[in-house]
Amino acid sequence: MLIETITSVRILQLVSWVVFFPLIGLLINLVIGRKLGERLSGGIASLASGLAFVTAFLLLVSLNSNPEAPHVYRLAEWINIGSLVVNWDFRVDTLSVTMMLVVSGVGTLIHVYAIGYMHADVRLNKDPERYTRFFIYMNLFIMMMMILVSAESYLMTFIGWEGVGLCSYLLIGFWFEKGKDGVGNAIAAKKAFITNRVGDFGFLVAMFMIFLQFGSLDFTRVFAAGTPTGELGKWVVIGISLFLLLAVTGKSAQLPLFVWLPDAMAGPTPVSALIHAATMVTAGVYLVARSAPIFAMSAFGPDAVAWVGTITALFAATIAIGQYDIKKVLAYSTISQLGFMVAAVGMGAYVAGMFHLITHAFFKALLFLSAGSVIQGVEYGHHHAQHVDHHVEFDPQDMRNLGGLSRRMKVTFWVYLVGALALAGVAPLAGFFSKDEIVTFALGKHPVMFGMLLLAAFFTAFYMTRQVWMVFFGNARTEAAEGAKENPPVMTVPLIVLAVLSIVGGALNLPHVETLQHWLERTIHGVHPAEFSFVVAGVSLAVAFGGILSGWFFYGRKHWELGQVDPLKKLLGPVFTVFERKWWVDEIYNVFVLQPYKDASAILAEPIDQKLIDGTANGLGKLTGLVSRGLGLLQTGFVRTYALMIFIGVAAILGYLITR
Amino acid sequence: MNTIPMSYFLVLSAIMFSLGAIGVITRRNPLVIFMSLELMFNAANLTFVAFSNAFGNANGQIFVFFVMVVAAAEVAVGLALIVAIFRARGSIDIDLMSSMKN
Amino acid sequence: MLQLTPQLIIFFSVAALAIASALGMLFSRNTVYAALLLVLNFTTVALIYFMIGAPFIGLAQITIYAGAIMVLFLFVIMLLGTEVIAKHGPVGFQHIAAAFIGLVVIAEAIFVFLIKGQSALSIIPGGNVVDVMEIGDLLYNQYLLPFEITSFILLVAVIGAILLTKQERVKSRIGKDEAKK
Amino acid sequence: MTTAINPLVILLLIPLVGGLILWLIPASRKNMLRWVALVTSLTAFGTSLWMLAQFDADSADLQMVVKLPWMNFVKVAVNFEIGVDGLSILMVLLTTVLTSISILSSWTAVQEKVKGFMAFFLLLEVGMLGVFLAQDMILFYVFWEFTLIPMYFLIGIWGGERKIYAAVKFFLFTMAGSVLMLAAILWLGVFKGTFSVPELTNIFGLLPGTAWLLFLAFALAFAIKVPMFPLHTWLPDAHVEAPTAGSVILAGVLLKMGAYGFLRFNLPLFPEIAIKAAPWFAFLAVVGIIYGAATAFMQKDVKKLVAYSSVSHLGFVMLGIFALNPLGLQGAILQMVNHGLSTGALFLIVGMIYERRHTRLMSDFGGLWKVMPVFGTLSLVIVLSSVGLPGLNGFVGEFTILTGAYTSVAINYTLTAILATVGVILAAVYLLHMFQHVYLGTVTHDENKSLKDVNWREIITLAPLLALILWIGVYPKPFFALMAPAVNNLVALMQPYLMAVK
Repeated sequence: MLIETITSVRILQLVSWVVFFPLIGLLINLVIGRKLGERLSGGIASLASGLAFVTAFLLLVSLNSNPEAPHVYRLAEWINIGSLVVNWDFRVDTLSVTMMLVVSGVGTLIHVYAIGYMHADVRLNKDPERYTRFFIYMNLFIMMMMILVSAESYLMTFIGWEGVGLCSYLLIGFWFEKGKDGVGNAIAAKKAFITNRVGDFGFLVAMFMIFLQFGSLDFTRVFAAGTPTGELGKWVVIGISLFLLLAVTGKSAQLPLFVWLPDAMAGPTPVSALIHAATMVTAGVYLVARSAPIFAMSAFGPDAVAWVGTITALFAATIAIGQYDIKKVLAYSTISQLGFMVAAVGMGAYVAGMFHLITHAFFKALLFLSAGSVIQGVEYGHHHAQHVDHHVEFDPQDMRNLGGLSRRMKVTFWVYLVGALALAGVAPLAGFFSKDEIVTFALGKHPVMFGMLLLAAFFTAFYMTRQVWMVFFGNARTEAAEGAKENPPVMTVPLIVLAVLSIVGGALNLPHVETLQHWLERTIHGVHPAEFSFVVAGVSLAVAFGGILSGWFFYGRKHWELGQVDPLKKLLGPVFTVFERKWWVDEIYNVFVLQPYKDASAILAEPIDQKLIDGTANGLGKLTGLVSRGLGLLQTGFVRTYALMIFIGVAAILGYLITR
Repeated sequence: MNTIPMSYFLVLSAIMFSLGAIGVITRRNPLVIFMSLELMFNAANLTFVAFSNAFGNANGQIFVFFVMVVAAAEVAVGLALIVAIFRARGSIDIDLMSSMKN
Repeated sequence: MLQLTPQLIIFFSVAALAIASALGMLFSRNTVYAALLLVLNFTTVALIYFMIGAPFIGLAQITIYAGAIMVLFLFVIMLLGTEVIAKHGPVGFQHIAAAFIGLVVIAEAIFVFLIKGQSALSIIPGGNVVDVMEIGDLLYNQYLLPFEITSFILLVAVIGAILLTKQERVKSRIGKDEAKK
Repeated sequence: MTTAINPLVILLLIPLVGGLILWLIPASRKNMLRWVALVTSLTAFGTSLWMLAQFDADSADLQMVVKLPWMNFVKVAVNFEIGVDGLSILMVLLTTVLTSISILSSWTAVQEKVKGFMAFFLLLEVGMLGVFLAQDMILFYVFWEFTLIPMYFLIGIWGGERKIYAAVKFFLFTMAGSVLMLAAILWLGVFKGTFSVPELTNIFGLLPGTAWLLFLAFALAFAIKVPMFPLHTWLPDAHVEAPTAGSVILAGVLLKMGAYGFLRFNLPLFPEIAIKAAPWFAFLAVVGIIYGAATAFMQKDVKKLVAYSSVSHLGFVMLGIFALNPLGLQGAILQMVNHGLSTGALFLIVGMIYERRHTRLMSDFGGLWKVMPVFGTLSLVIVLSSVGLPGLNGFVGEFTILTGAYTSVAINYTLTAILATVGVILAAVYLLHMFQHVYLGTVTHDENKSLKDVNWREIITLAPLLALILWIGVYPKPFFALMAPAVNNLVALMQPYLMAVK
């Protein structure tokens, strides 16, 4: 009976609840959250997210038994003007349900973790009032993400797309009075939003072109439309692909729009884990996978995507090598891994890309949350070590200030190690399988791409080793690290769950079993699994171990001392500086984009607007004044002057009459 | 031919009229201005009478009569004004009478 | 071609006298002379009136204008003691412009009346005489209403003139009263 | 359809009567004056709802028409002809809503000459309603000019430091345009023998040159009011100097009169010319979008920033109008409402901080969200609505307008539409810049540390706007449904000429 119920197709109508549960959660917290107390408030938010997960799971079960074409459920009409018909439609298919599960699953774990983390964080930042606000934002985020993945039209996807951008903005700026000069976080938030907006511009233009070409924004109708013919049609398809790519580079932090993600680390760590590692940033990958039929229409579009992803993967990995901030390393690592995913979906390896997306969600969320655990543990140590001199500048995120934590924070250490190994791509952890699949595809695509991705994988293993050693091994380099303490179970239990997932996540799509492949094939047609190759797997594994070994070679043999120069810097010199300074991308943007815009605005606002345009308008006024003053001179008040005027007039009229 | 062309009278009238106008415009003494004004009336009257003769119609002369009456009235009032102004200001130079302007 | 008939000769000489007297009035430094020259001008014009068959108007011209109005002028000049006109300032724009425009108008008139179109109309000296009876007939029949209105205008002018000249005393008394307060 | 009692006539009379009652109340009883004004405006709002209930959304025709003879001009009858259709009904509702809110917002902000203020406000409402309801060109012109007078005094008496300058500038700019419009109106009326707008639709038989001149005469008057680049410079001055309520009405309704004028006169009267002119107007609109956004970014005064943002937003409206297809036009009308709500609300929040601190410079603020959490949250929603965040009202309008522009046959330059889309990025730039400087960061000024959060009256002032912002963002269907028949009618008028362009 129960089985029958949950496998029935009617269950799929519940889809809108993945949006409503978080909405209800956030409304409860918005209205009475402050009165509920921290535990209850966080609990409600977690419950809302958890219920969304349960709903998604029910959908999964039901969908498994009803494998026919995508199910679309209409909630309400939205915009209906002439040919533009967009509704609040939810799409249930394997791809969307997969994303829902990842989002709500990882999301719920992070919610639970945040109950503990934020408890300490709001006290560290001296504003406990803001506790509830955090969970409101988090639920809003889950809601927006659900809209993004469950949408049936590009426009509705776009709502979620910008909605998560908003949440990202709010959460990066959560401590908006903190950061450099008291506005650092606020500026980082703004930067994230605006950079994302540039990407969204691409999304918008792509949508307009899609609408113009296919006459609809609904996935079903667009994908059913078929490849446009003719020279123009070809260019339109390429245009759509490229503008979608721009959107992807914005949201998924690819070249050239990745700059916001490292700064986004200003947000509380659970935010970095949920939004800036596991879910939101993967929306770009999802978008490409979702738009697979469009990308399949041209060869150039997906190639561009693949190359952007590949280059980003390598580029970001090099920067990660030179960072000292524990979260920045992870941030660049995320960019790099997103590059892998984007490259995968660009190559047409949609399943591989989605697979990596899932495993990455597990281990990167794990890494970030553990990093948060480290930071809070060290903050604890800092507060207990520095009773007197409280205001001394101390950065708990700087890896140079840490060290030796493996003894003090045992759980955190072990789960971190699991995450790092999974990221490095060590078999049989989750990361190995997904990354291997991508690399295998790359070999079939282009040897250079293959080489670049392998190199990126090598760097990945290298910087993770570097990080693990700097943070957990050696001696504690500061009193704070000395006094670090493990966190309560509310934080460690989600870590352990994630660690387990990171270990076994690879089972989702084992070679020759390919569960995920078959599951997603129902939605994304014409994707074939890469032939599992022991050679490639061996090479990939060797690269991972090579990275780890060389990491150990530089950072493991000798303990890091406070104030020392990075050993790699001694070897690489200026090249390392390039990595450390992030290739000066921010500076380049500043000089070539921001400053010109500011200058142009200043010119428009002051000389053009005030002087030229307003001046012209006022000038007209002044001219009128001058003319009237000039005419006023004629108005002498002497009657005889007026008489002269009359007389002149008489003469003139006479003259006219004569000569007529 | 004992006739005189009409044009001669008109030209004479025009000359007198212009002289009168020049007087009005250039002189600063209101008395002279009034006299010039009278000259202009006179010029106009001359035309009336000339046309009256040319057309053999007496109506023109009636108008001259009316013009004279009005001129007389105007002179009476005008001179009274001048006297009043002279009493108020001690001078009748009209360049000093520009209180209309600011 | 122009034929000099006696009538023309008389006309030209009278016209020349009229223009000369007008010019004299215009340039005279002394208002009394100006007034007298104007009287001369009026008289010459009256001569022309007699010449072209308007004896009534000619007489009226002499009695009203030359007689009454100009006497009034002279009376005021004497009363105010402003016979001699103050020396002009430098010849201003006003003068040049006025002279120029005056010349232009005269030139235009000459151009029109003498050169451009020779009018078919002509004056018969001593012909078409309008006698006083005819004028009286017109005034008291056809133009009765305007005629009555002229009388009203004259009445208004008389009252106005009296009021204007009497104003001063009333005003000064008010001024004194205000000064007292 | 003429009902026994016509809601439109009553709607026009209510503020007038309210003004009369105000006149009878002694000036010293300020609270009573405020209450009377508020009740009057709310009654007007209720009447407009009654009108809405009477409105048949499926019909494209003018409804509730009243036509009374008024006078003759050169033997052409001028009638008192009013009516409402899909193009104007939302504007009427917007007017009554914003007037009520503005009166509520000036409850404490205006302490001097309350009587005059409220009286002018109600008179202004009469004028604005008249503009949207009038169906006779002369009547329209009378109301159009009539709105100037109360606004002139509102700025000139209750304004800021340079109020006289701003008021005169506002007056002169608008007059300069409308005089030409008057000439065009008289010419048309005499030429066609009627001043009735419905009878004048699609004028044939004009020489092309004459038609262009008439079109431009109307367009200039409306473009100044909108304001389109480069005729916009009166707007920042007027906004900055006007009292808060004046700014709300100025941005919310008066600017819409310009855009509405294009819809009511330029398009239906001269469809062919409108199509030929469309690329040029679209170009100017896009320049306005980018230009407004760029200049707004550089402003130091929050109110001025919002004023320039109006230039940018109204650019979208103009772009939508000259897309000349249902998408663009409906988007434009909705965006007119949206701009009224969002920018009106922005001016309200600027007014609220001004009332507390008597400064509007961004450098005098910072970290307000920490001090005034509720206010910060409300402001955020409003700012985001202005940014055009999906799910809020601004996005629905902008998206439909841009889609309209992309698919427009009349504009036919994709680059125009793409450039307009850039405006979406720039909107985020300047608004978030403002939000960061005012609300985020640390509290940099000690005066700001003790600021009081919003009180209930202020929340009630903002709440209707926020509700509408969310409603339109999530479920705009009823709004589109109201205007759809009228817009389709308008497009049908264009269709033959559009075919010719193709």
